[in-house]
Amino acid sequence: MALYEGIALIQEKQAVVLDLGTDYTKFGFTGEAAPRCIVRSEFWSAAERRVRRLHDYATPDELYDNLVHMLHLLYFRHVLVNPKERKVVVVESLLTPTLFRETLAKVLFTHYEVSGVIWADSPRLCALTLGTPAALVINIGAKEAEVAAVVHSCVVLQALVAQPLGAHAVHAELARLLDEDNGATLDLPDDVIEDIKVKTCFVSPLERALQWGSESPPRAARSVRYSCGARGSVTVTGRARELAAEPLFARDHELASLPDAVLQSLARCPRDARRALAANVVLAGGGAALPGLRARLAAELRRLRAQPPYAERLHVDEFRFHEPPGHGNALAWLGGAVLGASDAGAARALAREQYAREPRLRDWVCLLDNTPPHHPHRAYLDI
Amino acid sequence: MAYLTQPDYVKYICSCGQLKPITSLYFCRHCLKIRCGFCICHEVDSHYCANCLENMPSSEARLKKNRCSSCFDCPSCFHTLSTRATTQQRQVLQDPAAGGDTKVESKQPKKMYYLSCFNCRWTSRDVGIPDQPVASGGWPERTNPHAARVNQLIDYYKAIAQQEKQEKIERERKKFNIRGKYITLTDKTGLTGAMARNIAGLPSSESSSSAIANFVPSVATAEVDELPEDIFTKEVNLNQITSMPQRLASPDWQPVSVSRLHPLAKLLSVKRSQRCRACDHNLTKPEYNPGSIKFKIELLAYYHVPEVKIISHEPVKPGEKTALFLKLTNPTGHEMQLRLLQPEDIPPPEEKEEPKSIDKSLERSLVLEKDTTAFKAIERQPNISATSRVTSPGVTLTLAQRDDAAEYDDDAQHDTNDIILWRKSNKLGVRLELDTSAEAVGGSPARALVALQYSYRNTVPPAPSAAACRDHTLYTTLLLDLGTVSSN
Amino acid sequence: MSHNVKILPGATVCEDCTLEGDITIGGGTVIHPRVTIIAEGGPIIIAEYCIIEEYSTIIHKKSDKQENPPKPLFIGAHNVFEVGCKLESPCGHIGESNVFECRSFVGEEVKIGSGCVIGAACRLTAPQTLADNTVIWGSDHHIREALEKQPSQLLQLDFLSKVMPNYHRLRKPNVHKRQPSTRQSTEPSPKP
Amino acid sequence: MELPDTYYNKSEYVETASGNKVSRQTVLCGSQNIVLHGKVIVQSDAIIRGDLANVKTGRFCIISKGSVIRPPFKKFSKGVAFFPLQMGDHVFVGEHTVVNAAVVGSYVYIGKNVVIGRRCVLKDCCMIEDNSVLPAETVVPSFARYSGSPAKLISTLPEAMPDLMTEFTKSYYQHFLPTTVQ
Repeated sequence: MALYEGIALIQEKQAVVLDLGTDYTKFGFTGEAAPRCIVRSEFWSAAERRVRRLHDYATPDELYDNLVHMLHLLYFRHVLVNPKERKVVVVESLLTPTLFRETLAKVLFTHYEVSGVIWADSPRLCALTLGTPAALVINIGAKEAEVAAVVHSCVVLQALVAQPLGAHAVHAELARLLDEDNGATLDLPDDVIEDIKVKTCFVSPLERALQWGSESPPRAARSVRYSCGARGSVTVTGRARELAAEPLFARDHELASLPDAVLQSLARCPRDARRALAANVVLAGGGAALPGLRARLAAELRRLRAQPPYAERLHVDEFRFHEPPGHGNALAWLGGAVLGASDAGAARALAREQYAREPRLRDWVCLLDNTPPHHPHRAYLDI
Repeated sequence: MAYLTQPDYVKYICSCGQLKPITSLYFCRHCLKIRCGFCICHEVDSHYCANCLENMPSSEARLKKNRCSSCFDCPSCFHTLSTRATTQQRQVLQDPAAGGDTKVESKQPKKMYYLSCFNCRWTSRDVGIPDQPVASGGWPERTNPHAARVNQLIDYYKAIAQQEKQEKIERERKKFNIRGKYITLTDKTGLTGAMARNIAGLPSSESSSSAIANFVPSVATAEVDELPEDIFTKEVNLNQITSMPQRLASPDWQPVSVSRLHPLAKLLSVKRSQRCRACDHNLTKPEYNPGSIKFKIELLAYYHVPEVKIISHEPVKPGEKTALFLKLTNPTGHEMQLRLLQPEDIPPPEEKEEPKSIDKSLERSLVLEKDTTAFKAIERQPNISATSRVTSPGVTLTLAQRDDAAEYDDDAQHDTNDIILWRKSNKLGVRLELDTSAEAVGGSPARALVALQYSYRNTVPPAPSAAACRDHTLYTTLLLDLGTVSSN
Repeated sequence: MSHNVKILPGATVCEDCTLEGDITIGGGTVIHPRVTIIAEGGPIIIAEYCIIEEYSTIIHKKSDKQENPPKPLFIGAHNVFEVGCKLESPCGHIGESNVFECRSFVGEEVKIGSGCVIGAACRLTAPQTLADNTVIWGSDHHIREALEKQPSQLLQLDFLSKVMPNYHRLRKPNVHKRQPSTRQSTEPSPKP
Repeated sequence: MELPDTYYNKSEYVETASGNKVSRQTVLCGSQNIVLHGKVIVQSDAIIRGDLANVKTGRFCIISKGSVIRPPFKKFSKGVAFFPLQMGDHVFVGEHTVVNAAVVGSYVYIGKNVVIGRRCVLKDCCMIEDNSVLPAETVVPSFARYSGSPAKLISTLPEAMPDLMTEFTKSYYQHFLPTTVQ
């Protein structure tokens, strides 16, 4: 083991950090403060003569092909290095499908012959960028919002809460509001919706949001004429601008809103860690970049904390928010870059030789990996 | 060229099972097999700027983060920026501090340069970047605002890892073999004992480095920035807010306002060389000069494998025999014997290979270990469902070698044959029969499978000890796209 | 072909053009070969120092709610119509110093200010008004506001009005009422 | 698929000694400044502006219907200069395309309805797809395939591009035949 680490120390090539998101892929080198590129997770398919999305796949072979093409694009068009004999830090969600992980491993090891892969989950990486012992990571991605508590670099697994409250939920609501306000089914493409969201939308403060639900709605913000090229133009009303992000905060009977997810996650954490976690909240993911989202979330958390079912269970008095050293959409990536640059990460890489011997990935849901060595059941697992 | 503007009517089956047109296939002269972009290994050969066509050595490219030092892209529309010159009275600049002896010089108009985009008319003046006195370079460089903090973090975690290692070595020396549950758990998750101790406020082990001692964790605040008050009343000017692509083009800054856009140093491009995974020989290797379109090595299927083109065909009807006209071309410099077969007639490839010499076999055994794991994983069964088959005429066709001078004699020879339509230097027009199965559904895509057996003369200078086996019989399978099956 | 075409002195108008209806071409303007200008819905007035390149089409369209007398289509000075662009307008006013890039199309209900750039192959069909210094480019019709007006093409006009008479049959100016004040020096001098 | 034959009216085209086939319905301005290097086809309604500056094409170029080949200009402090336009061998220019480039290399395919902006440089072996727009002063590197407006690199071309273009332009020339019926 010591010998192996010695070899790792004379690391000749700078490793790369890969974060294959649903919408955007972040790719760059370890030790740098920002990814070299943030590009849409799609590539030009010469055979089909169209742009293909990475996550559009029906079969494992299709996923394999997509990954091969995407990585080719990333390595040879954006980052311009040989993948061969170079380590990769893969930033992944804890809820990444097993098929995706395993196919990615296969592509990296057999197709691109990388020398090693460090698998790292995004909550821990986000926490790594803070350097605090505990952090409550709220990652708002394209599809899902994930709330995870990280205590001493360990994810509290039972406190992992994920809800389908990502950027796509906002896009869907915005599309609906636009259709309603323009009195027509606009059927705008995703990138136009995203552009409208980025340029015009914001999250209204709590008081105003409550007013919208009441009898007397507040005076809406200015509406905007958004021109979509040859299609003519669309009116983006103040209502649409303000309410597009409301689905993230809509509480139904299942209490499935974003603030609820945060509080539920806290409630499942060990009692002694809750206060520390609530005092170390960090928002990550591209979906968190909406203006006003942080303020609204803070206000909602402070309000709901005092209400049932959380009031008697939580006992947290204050929520504090971090200002992480990077943009939200690349925060997990940044954590990967930090991890890969410090030797601790390099030592934990799954080496190519090891994978060739036993093509199996560690996974937190697998009993083989999460049973402690002295646990009585361990004996049954070692075959 | 028709290959690029038309759908791929004729696809070859690569040795890895992918279906590709002949133009995107390679031919390894050492394995004598067809390869494609999917099953070969790509490598970065050289870096160059696609705009100024200057080469940049790889080490320099790495240093400059793969960006050209003289070319810039427009941050607004991503088109290349052009340098524009203006003349400026120097006097304007020098006036406040007009010295005695500088006055003579300052009278002359001075050329100043700024960057301008011909596509969207963005200029470096739009964002208040001062004009530069030199035509290239000198533009202000920016560093990531978080770079210092990120370096602190890296140093901190490095120091922890170092300390952890130290502890481990010491522990092993002291034969502390009692591995508690606590240690193993933290070990596995990357959290180190040292860090845990540090967090817990325990005195860290003797050699706590300064990086750890001086590290300050990020501080959270209760205040969060509220929305600006005027957001509800202010008119939105869409032209002042950046779009997502504009933000993501500079991942370090991701500016929200158009006034914060800065010129983007142009990303370099690479020339790639390609290598056969099975034998590690180069299949293509470009010349170093960025403007050159020549290759040092260029083993393309287009130059080694007979090319099949569809001239025309009768509509494909279920259960009927229809005519199919093909053009066969021999691209090699040697005469080629060609037979059309059924795909199942191809003999299975012989895996067994005679070791040619001791060191060769040694090398091969080393290589083999690799390619069985890597190459086999990439291989897959081709998806070939054909509605028709081409009836094999059972004759051997001879194609003359490629002769660049022959193209000037235009007269096509008319061989008397019911298969051969015409013959023109190394090209041959053939008439074949297509047998379509009766089950083919009208309107479904009509595809036909055909296998080729062809003779190939290897021109690689043989190894001195190897037996001079230069003529080979090779096989390949093709899938022809013949539109759709007619419904009647 | 209509004889209602008024060409002011200093204009360079190639003969290989289709000019129909009541058209006035200002001094210093250069019209390249194969240009089509049709004034069917009313007169077209092209001011000074415009460049109209090959295969450009400017049509003053007939419309149902035509006024009587029909309003002219006035095209301001220093406009550049690049190869293959098309301007369809029932009436109105085109400001000055605009650039209509190659193969662009400006439909009937588009009002254009000054200093605008209609990017190559952009098709503006929806009714809209372009503010001064608007730049439109790309298939998605990205819009931005330029810092300053587009630079004038006087230098190019100088060159063209000198060179083109050597190679092309030109239409003679037929109106002599107004004397261009500053550009006299650039009048093509008879070549030896 | 093989290229089908294209027929033209014999009386419409002039064939020169070097094998150039030029339609009479073209506008060749300043023809003394236009050099077509042999076996070049210039189809009807194409405009070549030799009056602005020299235009030179290599062998086996195809200038399709309605396209405009126009030397680009550049502004200097003292005036405007039109640059000569050079085109290599085996270049295809599609219908209704505007070429304002400074240099078009050899083995270049330009689709139809394309706009090539002023002073663009198209290196050898590149392809501009139909309906694309190259803004002024774009440099298109070898083996690049550009598409869109503004055009972007979408993929690379096969290494055999020189041979593909040679084969294409030659067979186009061979299949460009006068109608036999007069």
